Amino acid sequence: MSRIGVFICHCGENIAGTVDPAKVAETAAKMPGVVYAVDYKYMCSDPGQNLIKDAIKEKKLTGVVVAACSPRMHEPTFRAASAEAGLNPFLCEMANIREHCSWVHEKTDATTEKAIELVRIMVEKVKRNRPLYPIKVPVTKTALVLGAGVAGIQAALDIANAGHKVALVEREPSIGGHMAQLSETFPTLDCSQCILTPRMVEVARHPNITLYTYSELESVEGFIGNFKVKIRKKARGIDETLCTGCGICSQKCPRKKIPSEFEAGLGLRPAIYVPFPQAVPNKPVIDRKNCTYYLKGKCRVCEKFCEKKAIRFDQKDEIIELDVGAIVAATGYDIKGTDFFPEYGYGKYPDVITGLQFERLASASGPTLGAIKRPSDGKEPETIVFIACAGSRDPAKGIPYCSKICCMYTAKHAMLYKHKVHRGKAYVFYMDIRAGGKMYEEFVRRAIEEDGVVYIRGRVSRIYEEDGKLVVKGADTLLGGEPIEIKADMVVLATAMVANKDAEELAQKLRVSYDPYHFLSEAHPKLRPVETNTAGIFVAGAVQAPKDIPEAVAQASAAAAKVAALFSSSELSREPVIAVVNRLPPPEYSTCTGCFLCEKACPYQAIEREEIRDKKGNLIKTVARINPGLCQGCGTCVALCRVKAIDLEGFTNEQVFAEVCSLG
Amino acid sequence: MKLGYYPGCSLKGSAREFDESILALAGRLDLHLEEVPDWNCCGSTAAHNLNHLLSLALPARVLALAERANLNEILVPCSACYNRLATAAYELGQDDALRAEVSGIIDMEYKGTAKVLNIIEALNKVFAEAGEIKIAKPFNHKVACYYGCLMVRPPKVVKFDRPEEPESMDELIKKIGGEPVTWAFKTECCGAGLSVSRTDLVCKLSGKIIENAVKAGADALVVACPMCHANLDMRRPDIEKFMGKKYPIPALYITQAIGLALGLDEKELGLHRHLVPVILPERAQPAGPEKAAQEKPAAGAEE
Amino acid sequence: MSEFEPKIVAFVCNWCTYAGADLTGTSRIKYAPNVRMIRLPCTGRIDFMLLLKAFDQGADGIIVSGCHPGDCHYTAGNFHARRRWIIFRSALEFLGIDTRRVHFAWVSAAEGAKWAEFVNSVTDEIKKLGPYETYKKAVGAGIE
Amino acid sequence: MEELRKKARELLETGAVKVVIGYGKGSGQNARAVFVRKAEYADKLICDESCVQNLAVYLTKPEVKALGKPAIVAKLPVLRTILQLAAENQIAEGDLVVLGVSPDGKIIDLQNFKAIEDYVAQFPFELTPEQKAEIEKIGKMSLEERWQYWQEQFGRCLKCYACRAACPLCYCSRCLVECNQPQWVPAAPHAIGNLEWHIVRAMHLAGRCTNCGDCERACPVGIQLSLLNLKLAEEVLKNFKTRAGASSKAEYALGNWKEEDKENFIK
Repeated sequence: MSRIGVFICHCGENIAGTVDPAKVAETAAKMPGVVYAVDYKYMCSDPGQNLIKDAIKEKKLTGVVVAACSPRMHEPTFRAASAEAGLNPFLCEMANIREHCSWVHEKTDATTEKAIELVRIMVEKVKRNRPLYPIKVPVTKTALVLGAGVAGIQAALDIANAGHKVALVEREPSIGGHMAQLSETFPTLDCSQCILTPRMVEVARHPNITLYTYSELESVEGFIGNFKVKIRKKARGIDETLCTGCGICSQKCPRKKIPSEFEAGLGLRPAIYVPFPQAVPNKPVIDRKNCTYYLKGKCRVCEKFCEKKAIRFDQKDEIIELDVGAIVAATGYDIKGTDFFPEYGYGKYPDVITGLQFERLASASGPTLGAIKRPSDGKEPETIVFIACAGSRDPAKGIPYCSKICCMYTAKHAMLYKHKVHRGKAYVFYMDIRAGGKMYEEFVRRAIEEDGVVYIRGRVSRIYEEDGKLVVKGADTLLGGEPIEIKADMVVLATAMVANKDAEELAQKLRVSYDPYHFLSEAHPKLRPVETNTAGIFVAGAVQAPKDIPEAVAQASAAAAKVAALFSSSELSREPVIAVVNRLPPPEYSTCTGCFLCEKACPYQAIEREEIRDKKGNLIKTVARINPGLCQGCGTCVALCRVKAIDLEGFTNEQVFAEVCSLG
Repeated sequence: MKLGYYPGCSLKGSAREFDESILALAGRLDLHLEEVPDWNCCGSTAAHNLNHLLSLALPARVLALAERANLNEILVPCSACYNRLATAAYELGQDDALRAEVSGIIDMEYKGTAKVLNIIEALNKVFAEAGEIKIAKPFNHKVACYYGCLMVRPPKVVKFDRPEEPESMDELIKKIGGEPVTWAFKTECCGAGLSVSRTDLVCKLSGKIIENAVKAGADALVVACPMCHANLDMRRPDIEKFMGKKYPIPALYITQAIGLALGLDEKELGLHRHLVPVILPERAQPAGPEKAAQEKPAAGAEE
Repeated sequence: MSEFEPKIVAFVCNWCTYAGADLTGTSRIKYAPNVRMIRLPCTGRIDFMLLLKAFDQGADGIIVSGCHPGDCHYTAGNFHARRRWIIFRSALEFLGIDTRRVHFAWVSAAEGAKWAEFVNSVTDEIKKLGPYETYKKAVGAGIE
Repeated sequence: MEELRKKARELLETGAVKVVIGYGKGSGQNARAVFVRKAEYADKLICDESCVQNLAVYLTKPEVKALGKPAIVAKLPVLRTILQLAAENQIAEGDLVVLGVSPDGKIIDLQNFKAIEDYVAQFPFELTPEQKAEIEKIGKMSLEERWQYWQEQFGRCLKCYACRAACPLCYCSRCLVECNQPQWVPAAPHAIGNLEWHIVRAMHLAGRCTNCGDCERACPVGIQLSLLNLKLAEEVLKNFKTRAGASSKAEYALGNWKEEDKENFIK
C-alpha cells in the first residue's frame, strides 16, 4: 500500500498569489494513497527540504509529490532531497503548479481546482513509480573540436593541456579562422596574427591534438561519452607526408587569377595554394573547381616542378571514423556581403566594401601590404565613410539582433585609417555606440578625440556613384535630422554577423537546438551558457551568438573545462529513463513477438535482437532488447509496440495510463 | 485581355496624356479596359495623414465596386492610387474584423478578390499574352527609368520588383529597343507631397534627379507616375532656375515611349501636352533590337 | 447554469511544448485554465490509446503537441508521431469521432506566446462545440 | 487440382516438407483448411473458388509450427501475407515451400520471396469498386450518421475475437486486450469496449493489412470489419505511398517517416 506525501509550495506569492495552497493540501490529504499533505512558503529552501526529508522518515513515505515550479527547474533539487532521506530519487515527482498554473491563470477557484488536479495526476503517477538506479556508461576520453578558429584552438589547447586527446577539425585548408584575417585587434591594437600564430603552431605541435584540416563533419551517432563520428577528409591533391611546403607548385601554377578567400576577394591566388604564409599546416591544396587539369584534363605543371613528387591528382576524399566522448562546436560565423544591401548598390560599387575586406586592406600581410587603397583604382581614399549596423538591428532585413563587434572594429578601422592617412577624413554613421568592455569606451573616445574621427548619429539611406565619388546620403539625427551628403572615395559597411550557411545542418547532425537565426542554442541562457541540451555537446564562440575575441576565447576555455570535468572519471552515470523489453518466465520469456518493426523506428539504433535458447542451445525465439547505453528514452518504440512488450522507465504505460485516468 | 481600369483624378486632369497613351496602347495591343463604375478618390495623400479608416474606406469602395462588376484585376496607372489601393487591399486582407467594419462604412461587401496592378505589371501581362510585339520604330534612345517612390514601396504591401533598385521598367525599355542607363535616382523622392506647399524642395529634389539622369547620359526620362511627371515636366522652369542650368531632357510616360515604338501617332499619345518638348536625338546605329538581342535573347522576337 | 467549462487534456513533449508552456509561465502570459497537461518525453511516446482514454475520462477536447519537425530532441520522434496522427485522425474521422476536438500543434520551447494562443483557441472552439455528449453517452452505456 | 496433389505428394514423399497446408472439402459448399502429413492423403487437397481462407494464418501458430517444415497452398492474398510476415520477421526464406495458385487454378513455381514479390507485383493491390463505393458512402455521411453507423455495427460485437483468430497478422502471443496492467481495452463487450477494440485492431493493422477479408468472413455478427482496415490502407497509400504485402523487406509505414510527410491539421 503506497504512502504518498504531498508538499505544496507557495513560492512566496508566486503560487499563493493565485492558488490557495491550504485548500490544495487539504484536498490532497484526502486523495487515496496520500498519508501526508502540507503547504509551505518555500519548499526549495532548506527548511522546506527538511520538511520533506523529515516526512519521508517519520511517515515512512513510499512516494513524494512536490507541487511547486516546473520540474525543469527544481526536480533535481527535490529528488536529491528525497535521496538524502533514503527514498529512491525516482519516487519523487513534481506537479508544476507555478509555470503551468499560478503564473498563467487568474486568481479563481478554477485555478486552485487545476492545481489540485495537477497534484492528483502526479499522485496517481508516483504511486506507480519504481525505484530506478542510474546507468553507468563508459567515457571515451577523446574530445572532438569542430572549427579551428580562435575559439576552437583555445578549446583544443585547454582540453589537450588537461591531458586528454583532442581531434581538431577545420573545414578550410588552414586553421586560424577569421582571426587570422584581422589586421589589428581592439582595444589594444596589437597585431592579430602576431598573437594568434603562436597558438596555431602550438596546436600543430601538441602531442595530444590530432589536426584534421580541409575536413568536415560527416555524421554523428551515439551519445555522451560514446559518440561515433565520421569526418570527411577532403582530397587536398597532395601527399602531406611528402610535401615540404616549399611553394614551388604555387609559383608555377599557370592559373593565378582566382579571388582569394583569405583576402576576402581583394587578392588573388593560384589554383594550388596555401591560404596565407603562416598557414598551419603549411601544405597547399588543389582547388579542383579552378585547376586547369580538372577543368580541361591537361596541365599538371605543379606535378612537374614538385621535387618531392607529392602531387596526387587522383586523391580521393577519405572518411575517418573516430570514437569521442565529447564534442565542442566552434564553427564560428559568417558576415553578410555588400550585395545584401540594395540601398548601397547591391554590391555593384567596388569601393563599397565590408569590414572584413577593410581588415585585409589594413593588414600588413594583406594585398596592399597594409596601405589603404581603394579596390577600384588603387588610389588612396581621401574620405572614407564607415557605416555601423549595416544589416544588424534591422528587423526589416531579418536581422534584429546586434552583431556586437561592429561598434568596436569600426572605431578601430577609422583609427587605423587615420594613422595611415593623416590628412584623410573618416566619418562613422552609427545608431548607438555599444562599447561595453574593458577599455572599450576609452578606445572609442580615443578614435573621436585623438584621431578626429567624425561620428554622425544617423542611418545612411542610400549610396550612389557620381563623378567617380560615392555619394553617401544620410541624416544627422542629433542635429534635427538634417539630411547630409558626403562624397566619399570609399565606404566600409560593418555588415551583420550571421550564422554559417550550413549552421542549421550542423545543428541537426549534432541534434542540438538552434535559434531562428541558426545560431546554436545553449542549454540555459544564464546558467548553462556553454552546454547544449544534448548531453556531451558544447558550444564555443560565435557559433552560439555574435562575440568578440576575448568572449569567444573565454567561452572556449569554459567549454574545455566542462569537457575536462566530463573526462575526469572513466564512467558517467545516466538517468535511467530508458526503454526496456519485458522478460517473463518460460514458456513465454517475453511478450515481444519479434516483429522488429520497432528496430527501424529507433532514432538511436538502440534496439538489438536477442536469441533465447534452451539449455541445449536450440533457438526458442528471437526478441528485442534495448541497449541501455544507446537508448535516450524517447519512447517512440513504446508507442509503436502493439503488444506493449516495451515500456519506458519513468513514463511507463501504467504511470501514464493512471495519470489520464486520474482526470476522470 | 480584359482588365478593370481605375484612372483616378490625375489621369482625368493634369496627366491626361497618361490616360490617352494608355487607351492608345490598349487599342493597339487588344487590351480591353473596363473603367470601374462610379469610382471615387483614392484618398491620397490627405486621407491617410488624417484618418486611417477613411484612408481605407475610400480605396475599399473602389475595390468593392470593381468586385461587383466582376473585375478581378484592376489596372491602376497612377502610383499614388496604386499605392493606396494596394495598401487597403493588404490591410483589409490581414484583418477580417477591419474588413467587416470598412464594408459597413462603404455599405458594400468588400471580399478582397480584386487584384491591383500597376502600369508595369499590366504592360508585362499584355506583352506576355501578345507574345510577339510588332516594333515599328525601335525606341532607340538612352533612357533613365524613373520609378518614383510609391510604386515599389512598401515592399511587403506592393510586393513588386526590388524596392531599392527596381528593374522591371528597364526590361520593358529593352523590349522596345531602348537602352536603359544605370543611374542612382530610380526611386528617389521627387517631392510630390510638397509640390504646392514647398516648391523650392521640389526643385531641389527633382533637380537632383534630372541632374543625375543627364550625368548618366540619358536622352530621356521615362516615368510611370503622374506626380513624378508633373514635377519633372511641369516644374522644369522652376527647377532650371533653382539649379541655374538648362535641362532639355524630356520626361515621357512609359506608355508614351512604348506607343512611339509601336508607331502610334504622337498626338494620340498626348506628347504635345508636355511642357518640355519631346525631342529625342536620333542615334547613329538604329541598333535597338540587336542591342536588346544581346542583352535579352527573348527580345530578339522583335524583328 | 454557469458557462460550460470544457475539460481539455494535453499530451506534450518534455523538450519543446512543456518547456514552451514553462516560458508562457515565466512570461506571465495568461490563458484558459481548462487544460491539464500530461508530460511525456517525446511526441513519439504518445500512444494513440492515450487519446481514447482521455475521452473515456470525459475529456471534451484533446491537445497533442511537441517539437517542430527537424527540432525533435530525439531527432525523429515527432516525425513518427506525425505519421501516427495522420492515420489515427482519419480513423477517428471515419468512425464518426469528432476530430474538431482533437488538436495538434508544434510548439517550440521558445513559443510561450503561441502555446497560450493555441490553448485559448482550442478552449474557445471546444466551448462552442459544447460537452462531448455522444462519447460520454457511449461511455455511460458501458456501466451496467 | 491434380497438378497440385501431385506436387504435394512429391514434397511429402521426398520429405522436403512435413506438412502441406491446403484446402479440403468442408461442410456443404465450403472448403476448410487441411493439413496433409502423409503422401497418400494428398488427394484430399482441393483447389477451387470455394477456397478463400487465408491459410497463412497457420504459419505462425505454434501447433502448426510443431508439425515441421510446411508447404502452403497460396492464392494471391496468401502470397501477400507471406511477404508481410517475412517483412515482420515471422517467417524466413526457406522456412516453407509455397505452392502458388494462379487465379485460373494453375500451380506457379515460386522458389523464393523474390519470385513471390515479382509475381504479386503483376496484381495491383486495389480495392474493388464495391469496397470503394462503401467507403465513399460512409465518408459522405455526416459526423453524427457515421458515429451511429459504426455504433450500430460495433453494437453487435460479442468480443469473441474471431476476427483476431482469423487474421494472419494477429500473431501476437499475448494480444493487447489480454494486457491488464493497465487494462488498455475494457474486456466487457460494451459500446466503448467494442469501439476501442476495433480502433486498436484497425490501428495495429494500418500499413500491414493485406486485404484478405478473413476477419470479416469470420465475424459471426457480420460487422463490416474490412471497410475500416481498407480505409486505413488507402490512407497509408495516399499519404506514404506504400502498400502492405508487397515485399519481404517492406518498411512498416508507421515505423518510418519522411521529412516531406504532409498533413494539414498540425498548427
